[in-house]
Amino acid sequence: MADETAPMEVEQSLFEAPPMGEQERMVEAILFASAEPVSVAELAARMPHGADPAEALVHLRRRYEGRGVQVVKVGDAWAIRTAPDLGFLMQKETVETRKLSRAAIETLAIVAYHQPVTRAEIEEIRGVSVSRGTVDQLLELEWIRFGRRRMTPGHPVTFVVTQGFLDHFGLESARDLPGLKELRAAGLLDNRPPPGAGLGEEDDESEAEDEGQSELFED
Amino acid sequence: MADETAPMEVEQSLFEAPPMGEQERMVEAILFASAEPVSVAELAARMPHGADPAEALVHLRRRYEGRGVQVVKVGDAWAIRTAPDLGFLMQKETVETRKLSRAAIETLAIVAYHQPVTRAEIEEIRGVSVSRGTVDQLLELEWIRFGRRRMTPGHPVTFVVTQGFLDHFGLESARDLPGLKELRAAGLLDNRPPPGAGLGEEDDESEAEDEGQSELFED
Amino acid sequence: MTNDDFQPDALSVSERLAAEALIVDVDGYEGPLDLLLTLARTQKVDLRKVSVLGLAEQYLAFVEKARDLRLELAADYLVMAAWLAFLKSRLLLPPDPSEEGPSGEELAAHLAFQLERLQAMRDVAARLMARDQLGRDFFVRGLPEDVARTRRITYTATLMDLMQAYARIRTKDEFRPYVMDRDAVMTLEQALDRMRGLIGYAGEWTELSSYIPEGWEIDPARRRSATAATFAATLQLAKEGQIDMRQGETFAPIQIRKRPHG
Repeated sequence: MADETAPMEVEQSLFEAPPMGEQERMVEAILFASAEPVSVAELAARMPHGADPAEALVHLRRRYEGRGVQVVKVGDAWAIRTAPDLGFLMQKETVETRKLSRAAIETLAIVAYHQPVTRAEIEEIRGVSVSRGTVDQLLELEWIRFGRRRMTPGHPVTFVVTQGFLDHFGLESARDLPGLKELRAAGLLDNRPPPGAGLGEEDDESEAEDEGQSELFED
Repeated sequence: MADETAPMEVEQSLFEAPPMGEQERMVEAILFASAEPVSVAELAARMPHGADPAEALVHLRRRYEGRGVQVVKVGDAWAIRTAPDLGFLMQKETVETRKLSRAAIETLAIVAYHQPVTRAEIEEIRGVSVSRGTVDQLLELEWIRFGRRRMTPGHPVTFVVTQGFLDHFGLESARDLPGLKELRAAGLLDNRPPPGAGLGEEDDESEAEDEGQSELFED
Repeated sequence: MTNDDFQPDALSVSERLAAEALIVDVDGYEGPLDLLLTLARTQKVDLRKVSVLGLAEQYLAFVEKARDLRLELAADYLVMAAWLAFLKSRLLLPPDPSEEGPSGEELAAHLAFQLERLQAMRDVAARLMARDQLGRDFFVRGLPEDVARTRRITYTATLMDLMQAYARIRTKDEFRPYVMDRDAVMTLEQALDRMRGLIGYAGEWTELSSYIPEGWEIDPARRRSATAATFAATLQLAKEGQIDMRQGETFAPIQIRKRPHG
């Protein structure tokens, strides 16, 4: 190594980022090679010093518009997926997924639309206790995970949806959930505590509820 | 089927192949999603009647010339592969995953729930001595690290979990791990009280543990 | 149902059948709120305009009917019945100014809100599941390219492993890891799916027992579950007017056939 003797210009050119076209090729290669979404930070870590994967992604995404595969955003990561209209060609690739129970589907939707949400809140919305196995099925599918604990008495754990959930349902972010705006406008995502305490549900969770979903989705 | 009675023109329009651009998209999606190279015959079998995958391949191949990935022939089948000059980007990918041993996962769980925790405390909780290799493995995985020394005689070192641990397990903080009572409520534990032990005792234990944790984490 | 008014005393035959179908299906409900939602739908009005008083009466009639049939209702259904009876009296009696707590109208409004919210969650859950899904409508790279140059071993564990390990240590003998015990359970949805596919072929009277799927006839637990689910499914189909059912006498085989132009 003769770094200290090298003149400044050489050092700079050593670390000069490759041209944008080249960066686009690199992002393309990395995304094609990976089945999982890749974050911009990970792209940057794998590409040469000084590269700007975010910009390369903009170009790449445009290049694949209308093609058989697409560059999609999944949370704060990126992936290449086949175009949904070509699904009919892929019967061979279809993976038979375990059919989710109605309880699991509803619980998933409640976590997605009300996140972060506690178990007690899920039960309050469904009017029934969350059965054994429903939550851990969703955890195992890696569609939900633990969020921050609620800062209310008892500090209950909360649940939020994951990047895997967004990936599975083709959502860029939880803000793109279907019908979210309408539900919010209709007040159906408010956590309205039951009037009085006559229901025997006077637990502490109701007070905490306001800070939930709105905090996450409001921009 | 009334093939023989249909006039030639009708037959043709019935089975008119999709435009070549569409066929190209189809080939692109199939090659992308297939786990193995796909032959022209297989492509034809999966595409609509009358499609010409060989021609679509010519177009697709040309489209990918000079890109980050290429359409290559493997034997008499076709596949999408990383451009050879970008192979250096893929080096990171070769990982073989193995399940963590029971001793390691238990030790890790104790660190996560009780951090900062000394080796002697881990051994007391597990009821077995903790081998050096187990701790070293967790340190090497960068799931645990050394915390502050305990201000007790002998000044033993303590262990805490790392950001890498939180990332791997999809947690925002170790505080968000469910406590014993919550594990029970989530159906991860039987509701049966331990033989010979009162239920109240159990609850005390988990509460003490919650407190311990929050006290340790609160700064 | 032909009659929008709810009159517990004067039920037509079809209403009685519908009520019985509800009753038989009691295990198919996901709790009292779900049942209330189903009842609310029979009022055939916008959920926002549902008559909570009418709903309370429907629910109480349902519980009464279950009692007549000596069906055991889970405790939460009875808790809801008691609460609805209380709500009904609050709604009917003039407000007592010395009474503390929320008014009947407030309680009714909250119940209506809960129903609307549950329905909304159901709707968006359905929209969510109707979206294009990974592995069904769009696909990941089938051949992720891992250039095998350096072989690095990483160790992995899931959150579930971690939590179970901790639970195992902290509870020693009492711990039994969670297992799916549902091999022997056929759900109503499964049976309905299957029956809907099959009834098209049932122009003639056929025995219900012949609809038990293969692999479910031998093991008694599986057979029991499949029989119950299939029977519940036929009641549902009968209610929808898709099939006719008949039974020669008590305990005789039940027979079904597709209703012509059903």
